[in-house]
Amino acid sequence: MLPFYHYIPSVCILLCLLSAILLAAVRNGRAAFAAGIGLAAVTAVLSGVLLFMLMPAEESFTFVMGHFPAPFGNELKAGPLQALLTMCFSLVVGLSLLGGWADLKHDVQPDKLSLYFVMTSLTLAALYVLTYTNDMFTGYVFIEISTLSACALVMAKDRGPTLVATLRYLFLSLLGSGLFLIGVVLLYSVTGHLLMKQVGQQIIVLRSTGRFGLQLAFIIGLFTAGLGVKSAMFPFHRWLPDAHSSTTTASSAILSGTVIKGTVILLIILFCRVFTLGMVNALHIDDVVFALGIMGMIFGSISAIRERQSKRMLAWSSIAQMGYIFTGIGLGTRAGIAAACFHILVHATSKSMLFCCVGRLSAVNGHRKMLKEMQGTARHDILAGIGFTLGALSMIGIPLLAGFASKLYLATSTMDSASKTAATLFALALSTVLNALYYIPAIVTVWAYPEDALIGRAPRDSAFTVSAAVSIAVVILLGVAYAPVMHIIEVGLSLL
Amino acid sequence: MIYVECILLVLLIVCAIVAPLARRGLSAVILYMTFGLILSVLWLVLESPDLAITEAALGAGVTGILFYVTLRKIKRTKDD
Amino acid sequence: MELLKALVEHRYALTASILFVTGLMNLMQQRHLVRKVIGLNIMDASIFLLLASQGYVEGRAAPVVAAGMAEQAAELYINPVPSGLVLTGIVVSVSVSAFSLALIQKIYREYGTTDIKELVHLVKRED
Amino acid sequence: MGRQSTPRKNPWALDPSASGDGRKRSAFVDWVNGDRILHLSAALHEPRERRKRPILVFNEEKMAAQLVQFFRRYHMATTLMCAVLLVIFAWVVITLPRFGDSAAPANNELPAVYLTEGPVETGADNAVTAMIFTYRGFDTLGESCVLFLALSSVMMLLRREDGSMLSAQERTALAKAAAAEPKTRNYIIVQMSRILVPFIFLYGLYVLLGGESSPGGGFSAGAILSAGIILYRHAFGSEATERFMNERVFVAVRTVGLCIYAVLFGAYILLPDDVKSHLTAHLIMPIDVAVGMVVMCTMYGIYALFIRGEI
Repeated sequence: MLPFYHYIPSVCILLCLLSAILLAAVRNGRAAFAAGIGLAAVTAVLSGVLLFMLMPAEESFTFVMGHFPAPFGNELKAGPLQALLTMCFSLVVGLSLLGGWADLKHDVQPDKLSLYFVMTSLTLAALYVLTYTNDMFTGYVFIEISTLSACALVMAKDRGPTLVATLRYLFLSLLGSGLFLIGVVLLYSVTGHLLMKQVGQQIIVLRSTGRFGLQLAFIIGLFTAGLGVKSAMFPFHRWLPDAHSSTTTASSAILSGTVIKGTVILLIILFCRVFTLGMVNALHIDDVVFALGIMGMIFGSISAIRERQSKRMLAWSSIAQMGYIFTGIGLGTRAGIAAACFHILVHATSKSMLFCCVGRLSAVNGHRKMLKEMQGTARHDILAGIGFTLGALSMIGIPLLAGFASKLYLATSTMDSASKTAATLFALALSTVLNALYYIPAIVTVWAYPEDALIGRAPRDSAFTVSAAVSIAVVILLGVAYAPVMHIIEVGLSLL
Repeated sequence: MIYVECILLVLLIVCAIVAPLARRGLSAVILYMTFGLILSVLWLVLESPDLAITEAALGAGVTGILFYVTLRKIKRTKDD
Repeated sequence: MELLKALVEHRYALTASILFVTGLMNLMQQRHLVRKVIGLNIMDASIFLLLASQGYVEGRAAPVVAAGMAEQAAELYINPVPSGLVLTGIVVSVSVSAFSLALIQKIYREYGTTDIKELVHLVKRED
Repeated sequence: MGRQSTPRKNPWALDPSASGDGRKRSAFVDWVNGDRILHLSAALHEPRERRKRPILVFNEEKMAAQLVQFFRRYHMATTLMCAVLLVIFAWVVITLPRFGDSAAPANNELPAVYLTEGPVETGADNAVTAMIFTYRGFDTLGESCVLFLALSSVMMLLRREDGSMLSAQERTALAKAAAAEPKTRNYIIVQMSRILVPFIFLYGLYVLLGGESSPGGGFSAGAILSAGIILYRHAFGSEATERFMNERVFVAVRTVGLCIYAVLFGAYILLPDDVKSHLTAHLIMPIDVAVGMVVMCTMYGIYALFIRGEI
């Protein structure tokens, strides 16, 4: 008999799938909302328990999905890092739903509201599987689930531009998953396995004999490009601003906060568990990722500066923040990847909070989108204003907030790789200035006195209040108590 | 046998190239269904009857119907 | 001659690569959305062809084990793994095309066109 | 840098004249001059003249030209990219193991175990069915969820609300469609369907139930059954179909099918090992039937939603 916490990952995944199946038969939107929040809360608590059980012994385990062990059946692999990430994802999904609930009622047709929560449950399931899976092909299937459910989340707001944005997102994502699938197929035909551990062992054998070198290089390229498309890596980022900004608040928060992270985590796991960092370094894939990350960082910020629409500005900022994560991965060292993982947590919490707060602020002024139309809105919802301010300051990297710690870690982790130190530090400094250039005016705008009386003031929104309060607490907590979190990440990475 | 295979493969490529280029939407769909059927014969050649049945029913059949219905819903097309 | 032999030996995989690029070209260059989806399906089918051809072994039969043959089954039947994976893949690709076709219908209802150029234009104007 | 190029234009300048001149500026300079913080003066209770913002005129011709330019460049770039990809891909593929080679890396102990032990352990002679439902059952659960997800999202897109919410245009289109429906019932189709539909259902059931021991299984059987229902509906109309396939039946079959699958699979992975080995031998048939139900419902449901926006 296994200890009870070995069952937690699979139970969470099954819970998400089952609740999605049952929610489709529910007609009442409010009940579905309660169920969606409940699911996020339960999975977050379960992941927390898992983290609590794994951390003292610094343990990781594999769980056999069914009766047949390793090379024959599916497997999950869980460790502290995965538990931490999934806990963060559940939390972010729950908080985004709470924070966007008022907008959801406004944007989604009432009889389709329960289907929306089907999509969030499946998104959560896909995120869990992408984090825990130890099998490449399962990864592919759940990448498709995350694509389709993310597209459904985008098009929940039933308007023309949103639909076109969804279509572009869909086609590009499908291209990405197609590239990933070719990678899996070639890897299978070269190694004869689908489970990551066995594939990794075969790759070591292949590298020692020197067979299939071309194929392996091509495969890593395909994985990087395929997963890069799905997580808005620099040259493939064009779908993101439209898709993330034209939809309803909760969708924007979930997509920016979690969905684009799921594939990055899969990429990190592939790099560490299957190909090993030494091989990635030898093939110079990390240099490519590094360059693209830096370019994304700067280009995203510059585009955000030019943007006049509030949510689109945040979406461009997401591209810049993904640039940080890819830069961390591109350093090609364990310290760099740890910094990237920390930034995943930071960005997930801060950006979802920012989106929720912007949704609330624009709701205060009659759902207007432009930044200049949000003048003075913070004075009507102080908590949303504080949340927006703190989120923005965290993205800039002010001490005591989450973003500062991740920038600090990114900067210190460059010391190991001498050739990239200067470039990283320069890019970090530049992008901090650029971030400040668009976030600070936005903060000033929302706190300034309104020029005209605001249109249609939204009623009190207690769900949002709860969400914003918790998010603020999390962001400050991450910024103050970053050392233990980083410790968990480092332990988790060594056990990956 | 190898010649049959090669002919089928060439036909497959021809269908794939011609299908999206066909001027009428309907012929594009029919060519796509032909593509699916050739593929399902190829699955038989590759000794995978499960795939052949599934491809014929799902890949060629149901997808073809869905394409056809969509085309009927989209009456005015640029190149029709 | 060597090259020709290599080409024939890898006929399935080569066809798959040509089909993949064809599908990709269509996905990226066609202006009509339904044709884009056809290109997408061709792309997926090419990957499945590549995968299934990896599992075939010359002179072996389909993996339905006859009674009493289980002992020497490994030498009699082809590799069932790719077939299973392709089965999964086909179903996924059908679902995906159903979704994209529904989206195209909805877009047509909204804008009255399925031409990507016109759509980009119309959306820009709306902004 | 841009900031230095416009000296003495402090972005937080409170001097209204600083922003009042009609010179043309780039968006950045505009921004630095306070375009996006235009409200600070108001914040300090200092009334100022409202500045004239450059109105963004939608210039149709210019944008069309830009688009044409973009598409031309895009065409060239993608063609080039595809050509490069083709060369690399072909090269990679040619150096793979030969087609039909029994010594290829893919033919290792994995298929050997599936083939020799599969029939004993799972009770299914068809190694593919055995593999997808037990050994790699999690993938297949995910696959059924993809189907369910596709159906749900098509529903989200195309399901009509009550007639009251429809626009006049849509209502006339629907009325037209309803009027057109009897016309499609032509004699040949009706007579052919009378003969064909029973056989299609029979064959679908055969493929469904024979999935353990012969080629086929839930996925193909579900597709065949749904094709039968689609043909029936095409020939005899939606009222006749609704006698056995209306929305309530549809939701029930889909939910029950998926739940059976998820619960069985949950039991299969969560129960202790000694129960598992008993369960494995009896798992395939119920899961196969559940998958058949799900696929049938999904495919028919998507068709019905495509045709009429309801089930």
